[in-house]
Amino acid sequence: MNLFRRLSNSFDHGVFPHHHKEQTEQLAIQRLPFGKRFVIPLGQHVGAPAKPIVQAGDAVKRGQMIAEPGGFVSVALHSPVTGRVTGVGSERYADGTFQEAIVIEADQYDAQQMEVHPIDWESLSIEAFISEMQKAGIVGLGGAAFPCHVKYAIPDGNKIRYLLINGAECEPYLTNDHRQMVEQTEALLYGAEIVRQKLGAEEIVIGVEKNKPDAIKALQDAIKPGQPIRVMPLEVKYPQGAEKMLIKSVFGVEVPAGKLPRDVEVAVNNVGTIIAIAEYFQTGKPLIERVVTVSGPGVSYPANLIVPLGTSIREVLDYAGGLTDETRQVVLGGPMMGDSIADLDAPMLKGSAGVLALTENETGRPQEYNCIRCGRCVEACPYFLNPARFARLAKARMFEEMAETYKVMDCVECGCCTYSCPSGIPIVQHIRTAKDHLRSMKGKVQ
Amino acid sequence: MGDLGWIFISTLLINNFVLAYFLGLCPFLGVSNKLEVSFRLGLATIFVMVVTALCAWFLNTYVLIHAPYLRLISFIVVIASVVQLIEMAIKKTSPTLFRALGIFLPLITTNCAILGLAIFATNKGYGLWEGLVYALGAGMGFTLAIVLMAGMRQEVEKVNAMPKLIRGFAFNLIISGILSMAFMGFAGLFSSS
Amino acid sequence: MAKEQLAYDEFMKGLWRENPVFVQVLGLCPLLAVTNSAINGLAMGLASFFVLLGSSILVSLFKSYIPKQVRISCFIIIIATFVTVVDYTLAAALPVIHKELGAFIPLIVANCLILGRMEAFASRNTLRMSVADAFGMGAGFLFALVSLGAVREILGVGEIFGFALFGANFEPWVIMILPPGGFITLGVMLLYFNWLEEKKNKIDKQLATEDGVN
Amino acid sequence: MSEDKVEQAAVVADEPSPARLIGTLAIAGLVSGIIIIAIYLATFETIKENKARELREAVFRVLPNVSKMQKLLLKEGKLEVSYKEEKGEEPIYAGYDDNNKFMGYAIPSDGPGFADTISVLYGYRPSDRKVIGMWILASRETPGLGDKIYKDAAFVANFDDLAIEPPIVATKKGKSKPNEIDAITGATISSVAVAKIINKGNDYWVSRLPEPGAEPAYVEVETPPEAEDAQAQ
Amino acid sequence: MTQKDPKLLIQPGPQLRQQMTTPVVMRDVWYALTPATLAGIWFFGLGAFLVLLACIAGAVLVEWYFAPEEKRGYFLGDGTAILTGWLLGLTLPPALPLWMAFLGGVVAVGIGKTIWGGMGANIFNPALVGRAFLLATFPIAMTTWTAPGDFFTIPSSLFALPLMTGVVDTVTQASPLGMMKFEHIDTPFIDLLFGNTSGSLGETSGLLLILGGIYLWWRRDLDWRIPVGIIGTAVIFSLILFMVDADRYPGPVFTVFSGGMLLGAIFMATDPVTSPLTRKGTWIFAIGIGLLVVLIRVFGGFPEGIMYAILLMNAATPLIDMYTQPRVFGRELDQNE
Repeated sequence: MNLFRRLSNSFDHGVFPHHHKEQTEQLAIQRLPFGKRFVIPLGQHVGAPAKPIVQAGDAVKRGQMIAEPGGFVSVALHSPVTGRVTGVGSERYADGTFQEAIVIEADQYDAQQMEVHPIDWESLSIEAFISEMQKAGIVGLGGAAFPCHVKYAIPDGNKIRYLLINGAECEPYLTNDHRQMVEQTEALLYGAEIVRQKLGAEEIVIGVEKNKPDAIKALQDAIKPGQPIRVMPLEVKYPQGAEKMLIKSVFGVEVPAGKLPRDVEVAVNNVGTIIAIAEYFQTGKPLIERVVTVSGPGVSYPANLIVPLGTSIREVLDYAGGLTDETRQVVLGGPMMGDSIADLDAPMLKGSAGVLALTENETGRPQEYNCIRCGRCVEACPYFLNPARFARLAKARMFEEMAETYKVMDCVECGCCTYSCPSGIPIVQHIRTAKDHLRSMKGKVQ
Repeated sequence: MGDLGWIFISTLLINNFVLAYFLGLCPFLGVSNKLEVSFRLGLATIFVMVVTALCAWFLNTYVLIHAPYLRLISFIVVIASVVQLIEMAIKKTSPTLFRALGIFLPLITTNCAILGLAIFATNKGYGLWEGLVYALGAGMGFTLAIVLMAGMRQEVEKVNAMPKLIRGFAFNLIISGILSMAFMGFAGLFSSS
Repeated sequence: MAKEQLAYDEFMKGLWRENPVFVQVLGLCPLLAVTNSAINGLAMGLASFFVLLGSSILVSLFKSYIPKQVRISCFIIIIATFVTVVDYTLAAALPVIHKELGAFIPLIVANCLILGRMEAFASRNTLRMSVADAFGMGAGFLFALVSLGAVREILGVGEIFGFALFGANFEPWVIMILPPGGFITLGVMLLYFNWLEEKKNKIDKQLATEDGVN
Repeated sequence: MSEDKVEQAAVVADEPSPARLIGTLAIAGLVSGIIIIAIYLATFETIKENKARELREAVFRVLPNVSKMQKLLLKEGKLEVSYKEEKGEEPIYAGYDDNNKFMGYAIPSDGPGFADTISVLYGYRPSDRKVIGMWILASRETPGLGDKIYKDAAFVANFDDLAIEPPIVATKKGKSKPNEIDAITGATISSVAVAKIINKGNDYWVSRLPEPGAEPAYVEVETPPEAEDAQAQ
Repeated sequence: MTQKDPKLLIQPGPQLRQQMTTPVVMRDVWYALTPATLAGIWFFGLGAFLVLLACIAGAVLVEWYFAPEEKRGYFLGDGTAILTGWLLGLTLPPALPLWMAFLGGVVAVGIGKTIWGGMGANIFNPALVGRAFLLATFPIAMTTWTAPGDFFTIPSSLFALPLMTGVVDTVTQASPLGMMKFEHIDTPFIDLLFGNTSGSLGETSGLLLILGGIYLWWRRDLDWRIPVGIIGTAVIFSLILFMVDADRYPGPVFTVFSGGMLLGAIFMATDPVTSPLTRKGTWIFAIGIGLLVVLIRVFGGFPEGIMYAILLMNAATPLIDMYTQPRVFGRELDQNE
């Protein structure tokens, strides 16, 4: 069994949802026209929220820093447009909650052009490089929005041998990474080289699922002989793009629980992130826009769009032809780990890889039946956890046992279990309940 | 199958003390909610049963032959005292063993499975070795039954789906009934070959 | 009069409200092992009844002379004596039944019901109350044994106390006489008692709210 | 479990003198001993008679036309008449008719059955090497099925005239040879078990029995008064 | 201005679900059982069909009666009660009185499932609980096998009054297992393959049962490890015995194709509710069943052991599950491996 896995370059378990990428995988990336109103939440990345450095009424230029990092694990924010700050206050977020945000009204008469200021990265020390990254506001664009510079701040004693570039894009529907690999191959390789040299890595590996042959080919064609880069085609399987799964698939190494990729001498970055880094050093453009896939059966004209951050989801959807009548649900991110959107006027964030409009067909939930212990979730869980047991224990509110015996805290909520459950049990929700409870208990003890 | 072998298989599976003779039901129904505890109780029971078999053989051979009317009372008194003595000895010599078995020993002594073992072994006219094998089979049969039971009860309590009405003894009895039914499959084992 | 009432209460408590088997679930070993017919249940019930009554009387008479430390040992000796008496009497008077009940007569000693009553009641109450309690508990145990034995005999053999009920073509439910049948029948009977209890509680609650008491 | 609690409680309470404790137990033991011995003595005879009658009934059942019996024990390879209980004895019984003529042996044997050990007593006539009767002393075979080995008259009748050589076989196809018995439908295991138990008894006893004709004679010592009762039955 | 779009649904992720649902799984099992069932009815006549219906009626009635009122449709909708009754029916002799079959259905669902808290909560396979109960209760009726006969002849024993014995008036014949065990008579392989032998009404046709199993495997409703493990173990074990003494012990082919082996291995042991969750646990479970079957068949008192073997391993399943927890990703093998 393990031998087969080894040969097929993949991790154990996982699920095989239909990838649904055919709608957008051949569509070139387009630029979304600038809208009028931009909302930039201060806490859209992992870590401390940024601190605003502008006030209502201030005029801002496109790319100008409008908020500085609120700590080490935090990044700067920049204005996506030239315009005027209309306020700093509470704004609704995609999940329905309110968060502090800077609101900018675009200047309708500005051409929204930016001057090009290449940055000489070769002379930068690693510390300077890291602070540049923080200043540029670059976070992981795969969905988690984890500040990049934190990843690169390697403590003494750790060494990075491999830079692993995540082009797996295992979430169904999403094709933004795919298109970027095809269209921005040069930028990708350039950015990868920057990061490799700065981290002192020996080799760059780009992991790409086999359902993107054109991306694999484009990359292979672009790699010059002698460059320390190789492309690794991977089995099409969810969650191939999860950091630890990708490492397992590519290197056959398991990252120990509670440890980070750097503990196995690997740094992992998303394709989009690397391209953003490349663009920053080539042109001086901080992270103010990203490529977003707008897709799903509820969208009239699916597309891959460059979206200025802070644009409302409604504008993105309108550009793609608006929602059809059958649409039941709009999801920000991929359909497996993304969240339902409560408010279409919420802004696009750094971590929003896709906007998906789903119909009854995709979102309909089977009626919930009792667990029949079929074991599909156990077979699906890439972390070898026992989701069936979690659901059972969570219902009986035996949270401690879940943590102690069954290691519920190791769960990354990839959703494989809920996806595979024929009885329609929302296992991930049960797990989240348990984790929340355990965290609050832990807080109380401390 | 030798005689000793058959005695062992018979008490372990076919004539399981709990599931076929209803002996030791108090701990079987009362203590079987935790697997760990059940297992240790089972081990302690095996131990006490073997000691009991020794005592019973000794009494039968040297004492009761002269005074059969003292059978019941001497079984109770002697077994209880010997177990008490052993408990003290274990406490002194092996604290680890004592922690594992200790608290169960006095509990088990008053258990009807122990007395039943002594009486049945006497009624069947078993000698020393037969008695010991009989005790081992009975103890292991008890352990097997209580461990299976505890596993099932733990699982069932997790599901938490049972109607409230049925929880507790009624339910445990019905599970025991099904388990006993399953053990009927062993009936006739090795008797025909 | 008040005393009469109390004693009667103790009796009814044992027979029904705190029935040793159906409510307290005590003394299961002899209960299940011998109840494959009503007559065996009756014999076992009477034997236990006698032991319980005799030990209760003795214990409650001598309770002030027995030091606490050796209480349990004394109780066991007393009980074992009565059991031996019953054992020999049955063997002499009713050899057939004695053979049927077999090793389970001596096992009355290990019946937690009897030791439990000594400890919990007889050693703390007057002779009169102890007798009432022993009567109640003994009757309750007897009642449980006979009813369980009757159910198992009716279904398992188609007879009750040896009288055929259903005619020649009756298909006996063999399982009822086998161990699993004992477990399941008792389980179902306990279920029935739980159900009665629940129903009664519901009615009590209703009455209480209607009366405005409590 | 309640005992445990009590014991703990007892430890806490203040201690009366050890002499008093031992004294109390001794008195209790003494009284109990007296009662037990009294009841033992009172019932001893009856119980003994009950047992003897039971045995006699069983022996008469497996040996037709027998009215007297005596216990035989194997001592140094020789069968001897015995009257008292001996330790570790493995007795067989000899049956005689009214004229004290030897009629056959009643041999007890046991072995594994379907549920538990089956104890069998069977009658054996050494003159023509035949089993002439069988009775189950104790068994826990399934009611309604396995218990047919003693409840089913037709099955029991199998053993009224049964050759022991070659060893007895239980068959389902109908008895065709003198050493075959008809197995009970649905209780084949129990039927086979009975056959095997008898074979086991024969294996042990047949070679140890004296030559036909040389059986121990009936010794008239003290005819139990119940012999007539049993005969009447 | 910022208002929730009323028609948009908010639900936690993952948003996608695979298409398989529990009722679909149950339906699949129905389809897989159909050929063997039809063969049983064809061989044993309409009476077999009536027995099957009585079982299903008993099972469904209990399920319906004890289901909470507001959930009745839902309880029945999952189709498990019908399946339980159906499976139970397939393990019964075709001439069993209908009232017994009905009682079996009642016990199967009542004691096998409802008291545990309904679907998914039971430890023992309900159909087998029903069968074990019937076998212990009516040992004679449950072991009276009739030979395959005329399609339209319905044995009169079927219509025995409740509580009364049914008199079997059709040709009775020992099952292949019984003949092997007690008389050492082998049954031709072809008969075992197509089911033209006496036996329980759904277990005789090995070929159709295997077809049903393959269908289920193809639909991914069935863990192939269980049947493969059971049959593999039984084959190896019986092969060893067969090589030791070919006259005394049945050969591996006979072991696999006789009695309820295939029905049990493919349809009963694989009941997900009562089998272990993990791969390793599944293997232990299957091998345990395989060993117990041969043990009981060859050395035990019953000709058939698959039912007891499965029930016993069902009882051990919680323990197996507990001790075969998969090693969590990225954690050292700290325990149980």
